[in-house]
Amino acid sequence: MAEPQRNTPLLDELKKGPWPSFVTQIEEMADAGKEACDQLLRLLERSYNEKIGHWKHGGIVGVMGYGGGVIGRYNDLPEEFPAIAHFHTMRVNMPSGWFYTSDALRTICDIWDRHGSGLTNMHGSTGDIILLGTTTEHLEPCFAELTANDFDLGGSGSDMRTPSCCVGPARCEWACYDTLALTHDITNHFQDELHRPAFPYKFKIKCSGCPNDCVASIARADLSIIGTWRDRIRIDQAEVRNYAAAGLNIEREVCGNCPTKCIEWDGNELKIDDENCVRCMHCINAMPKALRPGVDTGATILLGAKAPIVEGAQLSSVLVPFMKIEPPYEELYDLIERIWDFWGEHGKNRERVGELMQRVGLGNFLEAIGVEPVPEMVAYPRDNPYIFYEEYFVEEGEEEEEEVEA
Amino acid sequence: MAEPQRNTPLLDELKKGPWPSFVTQIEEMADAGKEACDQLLRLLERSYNEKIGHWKHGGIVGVMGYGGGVIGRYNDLPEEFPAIAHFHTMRVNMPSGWFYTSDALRTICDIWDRHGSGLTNMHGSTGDIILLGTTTEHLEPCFAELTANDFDLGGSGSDMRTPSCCVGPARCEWACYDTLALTHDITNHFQDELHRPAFPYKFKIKCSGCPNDCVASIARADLSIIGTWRDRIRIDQAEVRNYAAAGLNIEREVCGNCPTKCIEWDGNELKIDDENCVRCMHCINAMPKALRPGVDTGATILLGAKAPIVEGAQLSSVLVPFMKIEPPYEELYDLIERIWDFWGEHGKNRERVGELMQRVGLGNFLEAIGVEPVPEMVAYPRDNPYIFYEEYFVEEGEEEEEEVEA
Amino acid sequence: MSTQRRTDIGPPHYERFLPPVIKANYGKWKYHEILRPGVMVHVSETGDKLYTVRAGSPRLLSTKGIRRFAELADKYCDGYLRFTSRHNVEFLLTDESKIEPLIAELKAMGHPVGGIGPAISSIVHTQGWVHCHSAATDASGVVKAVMDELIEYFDGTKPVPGKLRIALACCLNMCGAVHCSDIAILGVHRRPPKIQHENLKKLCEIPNVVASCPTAAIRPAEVNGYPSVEIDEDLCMFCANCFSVCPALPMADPLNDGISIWVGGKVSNARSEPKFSKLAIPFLPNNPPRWPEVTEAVRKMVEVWAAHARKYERMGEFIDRIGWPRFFKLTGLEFRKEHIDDYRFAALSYKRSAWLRH
Amino acid sequence: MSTQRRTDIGPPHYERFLPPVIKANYGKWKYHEILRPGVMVHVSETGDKLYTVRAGSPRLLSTKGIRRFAELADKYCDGYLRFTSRHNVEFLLTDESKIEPLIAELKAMGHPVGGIGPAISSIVHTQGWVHCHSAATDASGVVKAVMDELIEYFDGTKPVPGKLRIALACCLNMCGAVHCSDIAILGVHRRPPKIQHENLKKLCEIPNVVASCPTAAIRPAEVNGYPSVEIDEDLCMFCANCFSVCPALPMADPLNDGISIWVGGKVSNARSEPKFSKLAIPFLPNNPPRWPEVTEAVRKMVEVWAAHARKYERMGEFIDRIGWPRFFKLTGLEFRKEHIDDYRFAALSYKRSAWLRH
Ligand code: SRM
Ligand code: SRM
Ligand code: SRM
Ligand code: SRM
Ligand code: SF4
Ligand code: SF4
Ligand code: SF4
Ligand code: SF4
Ligand code: SF4
Ligand code: SF4
Ligand code: SF4
Ligand code: SF4
Repeated sequence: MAEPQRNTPLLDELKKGPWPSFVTQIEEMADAGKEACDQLLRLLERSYNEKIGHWKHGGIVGVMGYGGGVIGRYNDLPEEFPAIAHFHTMRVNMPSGWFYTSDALRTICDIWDRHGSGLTNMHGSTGDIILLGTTTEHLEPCFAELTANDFDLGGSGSDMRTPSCCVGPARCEWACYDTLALTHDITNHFQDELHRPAFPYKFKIKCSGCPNDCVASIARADLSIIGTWRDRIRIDQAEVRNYAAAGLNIEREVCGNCPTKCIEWDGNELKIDDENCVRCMHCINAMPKALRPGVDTGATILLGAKAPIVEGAQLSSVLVPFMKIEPPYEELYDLIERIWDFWGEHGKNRERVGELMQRVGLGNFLEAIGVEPVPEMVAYPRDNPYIFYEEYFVEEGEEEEEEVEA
Repeated sequence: MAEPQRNTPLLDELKKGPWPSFVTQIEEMADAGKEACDQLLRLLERSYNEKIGHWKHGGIVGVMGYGGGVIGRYNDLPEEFPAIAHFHTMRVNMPSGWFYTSDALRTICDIWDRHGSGLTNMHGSTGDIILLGTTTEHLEPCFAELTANDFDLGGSGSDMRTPSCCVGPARCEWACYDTLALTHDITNHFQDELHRPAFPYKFKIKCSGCPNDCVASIARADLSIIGTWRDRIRIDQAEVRNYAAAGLNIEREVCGNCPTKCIEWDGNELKIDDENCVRCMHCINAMPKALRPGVDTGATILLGAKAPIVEGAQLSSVLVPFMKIEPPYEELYDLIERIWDFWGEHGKNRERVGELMQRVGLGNFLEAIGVEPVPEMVAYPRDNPYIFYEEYFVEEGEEEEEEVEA
Repeated sequence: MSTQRRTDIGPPHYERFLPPVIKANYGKWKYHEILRPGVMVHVSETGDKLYTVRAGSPRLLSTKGIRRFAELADKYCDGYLRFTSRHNVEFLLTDESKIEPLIAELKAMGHPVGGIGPAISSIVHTQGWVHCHSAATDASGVVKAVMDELIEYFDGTKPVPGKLRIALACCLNMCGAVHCSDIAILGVHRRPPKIQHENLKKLCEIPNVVASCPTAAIRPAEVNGYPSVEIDEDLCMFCANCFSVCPALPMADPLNDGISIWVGGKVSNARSEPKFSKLAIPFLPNNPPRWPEVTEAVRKMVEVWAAHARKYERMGEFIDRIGWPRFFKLTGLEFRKEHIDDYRFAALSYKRSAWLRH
Repeated sequence: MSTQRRTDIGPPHYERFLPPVIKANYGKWKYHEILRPGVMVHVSETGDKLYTVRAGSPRLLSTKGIRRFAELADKYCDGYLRFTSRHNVEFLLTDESKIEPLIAELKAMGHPVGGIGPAISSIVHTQGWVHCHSAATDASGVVKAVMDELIEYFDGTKPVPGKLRIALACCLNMCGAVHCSDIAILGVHRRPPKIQHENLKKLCEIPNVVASCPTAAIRPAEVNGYPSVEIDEDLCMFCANCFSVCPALPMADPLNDGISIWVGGKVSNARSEPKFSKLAIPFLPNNPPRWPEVTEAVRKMVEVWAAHARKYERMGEFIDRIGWPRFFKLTGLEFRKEHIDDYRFAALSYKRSAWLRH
């Protein structure tokens, strides 16, 4: 080894302890000869000493014809750490539900061993397979090998980001629509929007099969598609009694936690006033063997979640209280396109769709995308009297026309 | 009668029906010869026909040495309605709790028959005795007669408005401090602030003896003084059992409505976890014979309520979670003065103190008036990361000093 | 007569007006009971009792009307009476046997007795066309019409689950403090101010006028060679703040003024925290003398509440339990764009969860 | 090798990766049971069963690490595995008897098994000093330190009342989506950007830079004869949005960067609606490699929650029940000016009622 001895006492501390260590992961690649990993460790040790990062703003790098999918990254000490002078990440679109075979994983590993640092994130917090650290000249060949093996890049920049979904009907008894199928279909339907940034800013879609929202769509997706049902919760009374017999305090722990107090348990029978059930999932979660969502299922469509930059964090809010989610998903795609059209035209640079909705007001936004207002869209109607009544009457004889659009 | 016959068919409609009629009240004064009342009826009939009011902005009228207490009012058809060309109101400061003797009322009536329309509001919604309608030249003599009989004017304009209070210890078993005494004392202590507008805008004080808030102080007073207690709710278990025996469903209607679910009823004994009681009053309201507030009583001081103009309506928010309210009320008056000082200096014209508090931020506001922040002041801590950390460190050797005030 | 001008004497001391039973039991009250609609007794630790009879008042009282109250007080309770924070009048008796005759006389005079306990009390309200320059509707007239409609909920003929507080304000200044009422009746202007350029130059300071507009709809402009203002009508939300500072910008307009209805506010801390009223109906026409659209709308809401709410449940608590969509359905109200907030805190009023009744 | 460049093919179809038991029972699952920490079974309407074993992962995985998972999958479940939305790895078994040996092997490799049901799962997190230019702290290092501290809540050794979700983001961009987590660890800058005037003129467009600042702290200015910007430091709240659009305004600063802690957020609709996390601790120093102040603070909060919360109660639900003042008391946290909101919706966070515990 001509290289200076790796000396990372601070990082070494993080190899100890019960939780699996990322340092160990980097180290084994370094030890296997990945120079980039060796230098990454040393750079990181330096950050640990100095309490500051050493990465600079990324430039525009990518693969031909795509505007996203690669995050350019350069360190600010390229002389000292030349092997990671470039250290770009590639975002590879994961399969719906993050299912893999061992072979598929090994294929990715083989490609990445050839073309990058051998480091990954499984997965990024948007859901992509993150291939962590390569140089500009490897991007195109790596991409070619990925596509040859049926993998494609995900989103970055001002595009539709890689949609993601919960495990859904593949393993969950509560999935109210096929989250995997929808996610796969959306991703393919909007390949152009995914790969060629043309929006005012990023646009994320996440699909959860039920209101438990296991992909955090209401907090982290511009468009949140959350499964729900319109009919009655299915009850297996015998199983309810089994839960009671097994020691569950149904009165306190199930009924007592129902937000609308619409469940009653008389010690023998469980009654649900489904008209008042808000589909929170709690009773079902508590007694999965006894209760199930109804059979007239679909999803609630919500819009606008995002992190705080710059107008403050938002949760998505209800846009369509209930929609059937079945191929070819026309109603949904049509809605998405109307949203994009309006946002594309009126969104400011780096303005998320939720911020636009707030800026123009939900009422105007609905009008613009052609959706009728319904009370389900609000937690409560306005409490301030500052109503923009849009028309007023004028006397005959006044200059203006009879009914003026103000 | 040389006057044209009064012809008020629309108003006449409002003499019918079970609720006592204001039209009847005006009419009897008109019939008794009060020309102003006759013309008022005719003007009002005209408004009912035309669906528009006929009053103009008031000019500055008042009594000598006072800046408030009189609302100037003129109609826009003075030729046609000369008797109410001027139609000013005088706001007379009511006694605490709106208690009267028949003699006191007759004294006011005598004065007002001599000097005004004979119409009143008992009371205005701030609480004053409203003497409704007189001319400029009557103001001073009317005032002289009022003061000769120990009545004084209340507030109007940018001053401390007439403080008001609930019936309190005079007739209510729940009063946690003497609302009448405090209100009387405040009013007298701050006579100058009441009579000589020198604030950025109006400032209202309302005193409720307990959290039922029977003068709506939390919604309608810049300073809301709401009685409460620090110790335990007093329980008479025998009376609780009496309520149960009389048919009250204590479990459902009392315990079930407790917001923190801190009451339990086992059919024999009522237990309250006072540590978790938020002093909402519900259980006490439901069983007044059995439950009473504790004995270590005082008040919560809240600040900032107002109607919507112009930054939106506000409810008062907690400034002092608990304060003993006992003469000479030094702690309270000191606090009020510090608030006024800061508001006087930094409030913009027509900016209520609650708006100022919002504009500078509650944290800065507290600092300015010298009150320590406590978690009781917030419903929840901030949920956005935009913290103005006020200081930062600089390296030795940088130009700036070691710890800079940013 | 003194030549010394008396000022700053403050109100007369309330103690002068307290009946002896109150003086003797001040701060010693132990509990109260509602004996019948409009009548309650407070019992002291000393065993003393104070009977209160509450009667409705039009609030706008003539001196004749007040004198009548004074006479009744003399006759039944040694001259002691009070008014409430909702403008009702209360007679303070110690002799239980006088309650019935007093009630009979009050009723004969046209003053219904009621409003105590679970009931609809009087409407807190404002001046309207009787006195204010700002009014978009009348106050006393609407109140009279609505109370006529709801009288049975005041006098106890029809039982209700809890208290219901109605307030009326004739313009957005909201002197009736309608912003926290179970039902609020609010006069609204709906046409931007008509600029009286001639008056404006005489009466108003243009920078103040421009500054007064919260939406920056008002800009300085030259009109007919004089400095004046112009208004971007698209930006106007009819707050009338400009009119408050400048009489040359009148808002009142017979064709466009009217009434909006708000529901679900409360002030007390009982069971739930105080809350603002929310928009139920954006606009109903001014239809004097009886405002049938308004009385009808209020009655309908009261009926829905009276029929469906649980014991103690205030209007807002009831709606919180059943959800706004259901409230709109039950009352037959139409949900429109106007219901969706678009002011400062609008974003927090959007439905930010999947909690829905389907 | 094809000469035709393949693009826009999208991800491989997920069906290729589903184990046969899933294909056969897709959409037919009936219920599930948690068998032991980190192990659950899903039972189909057909009677088929699918066993899931969930193991912790550092998320930052080398290809070697991934290959090890692949081998385990081959050995125990025909090569089928998945990752979760919180970066855990899940092995999908049909043969119940293989569960124990798999767990044993996972543990031997240093991958704890757990995180299912009422438990603390892995920390959703971000890049930190490993890759991002924006970081105010490291990500993986803090996560490792915290999870080492909390391991017993992951692997079921210590029981907890419900789910507890921790997230970390290394700057206010919040890629870890910490804004709705039971406990959120958030890197913060606390020094206004240091302007690199030389670079700025080369790299940044001044109007964009000025426009990027939400508080209008940035103004155009001439510096040494060149156009540049100046910053009113009093107005800076350290959002770094200016840095996002202009590399010449670095925020990172060893003396002032560090970590803030937020609590009580959630995403699910269960029992209570989704909520944002609220500020618990405005600042803790960056103290690598083990951030003891941070791990200690998180542990303390977890302990208070574990000891006092009721079954199912998420952190935020627990705090809502006991009240923030009590939460501050129980955790020994100090309440400071920084906790009081002063951003857009601040007014609604003030305590607007008399509901207080005394
Ligand atoms: C890689 C990833 C973090 C991770 O380690 O998992 C990431 C990394 C970056 N994010 Fe992110 N974000 C990642 C998921 C998120 C999420 C979570 C999510 O998608 O569920 C969010 C919050 C949700 C949201 O979109 O609001 C998120 C909110 C942001 C923001 C703030 C956006 C906002 O509107 O508030 C920025 C700032 C920006 O766009 O300029 C940002 C910007 C960035 C940049 C590109 C830095 C920048 O300013 O240019 C980071 C590149 C880091 C690097 O060097 O690799 N990232 N970012 C995640 C993407 C991986 C993937 O594709 O799977
Ligand atoms: C007389 C009274 C209504 C009534 O019929 O009872 C009244 C009448 C007026 N109010 Fe008021 N306010 C009256 C209680 C209130 C209340 C209720 C209260 O005090 O509890 C409020 C809501 C609480 C508050 O203060 O925010 C109230 C909020 C306003 C406002 C809006 C203030 C705001 O900050 O939003 C204005 C507008 C202004 O000040 O320019 C206002 C302005 C007015 C003016 C002076 C009109 C004006 O713009 O100059 C009205 C004069 C009417 C007239 O011709 O007599 N009045 N005003 C009430 C006073 C009687 C009394 O002294 O007892
Ligand atoms: C006389 C009066 C105080 C005064 O100084 O004038 C008063 C007196 C009493 N109130 Fe009140 N309240 C009075 C206005 C209010 C107000 C203010 C208002 O309406 O503008 C409120 C707040 C209303 C709101 O939340 O919007 C108010 C909320 C209460 C409550 C809480 C009710 C609730 O369930 O939310 C109680 C407790 C109860 O009734 O069980 C209460 C209870 C009482 C008791 C029982 C107190 C007592 O033990 O003596 C008194 C008689 C009961 C009654 O009227 O039903 N009082 N009370 C006011 C009578 C007004 C009227 O003529 O109708
Ligand atoms: C595997 C996974 C979905 C996926 O596609 O990857 C998943 C799977 C399940 N979730 Fe989840 N949830 C998963 C992330 C989430 C998330 C998202 C997150 O944590 O970022 C949430 C929202 C968290 C929040 O509110 O902040 C989530 C909120 C729930 C809830 C509601 C819990 C609550 O009380 O608030 C349930 C119901 C329950 O556990 O009783 C649930 C229940 C379930 C069930 C029982 C559903 C089922 O019947 O199969 C699954 C296993 C339970 C478990 O992990 O305890 N899942 N679940 C995710 C596993 C993450 C992990 O590795 O720990
Ligand atoms: S969101 Fe619902 S359907 Fe999807 S995995 Fe979670 S619990 Fe199952
Ligand atoms: S799903 Fe939620 S709201 Fe519906 S009955 Fe169950 S606990 Fe109640
Ligand atoms: S506020 Fe409380 S003390 Fe005052 S009258 Fe009402 S119930 Fe009694
Ligand atoms: S006062 Fe309210 S919070 Fe306290 S015990 Fe009674 S009902 Fe519960
Ligand atoms: S609400 Fe408006 S119109 Fe009515 S009295 Fe008050 S200021 Fe005048
Ligand atoms: S009414 Fe209000 S919004 Fe309209 S112009 Fe006047 S001040 Fe502006
Ligand atoms: S949170 Fe900030 S520092 Fe961390 S990865 Fe995202 S953008 Fe980079
Ligand atoms: S960090 Fe944010 S607030 Fe500070 S100057 Fe930059 S953009 Fe403005």
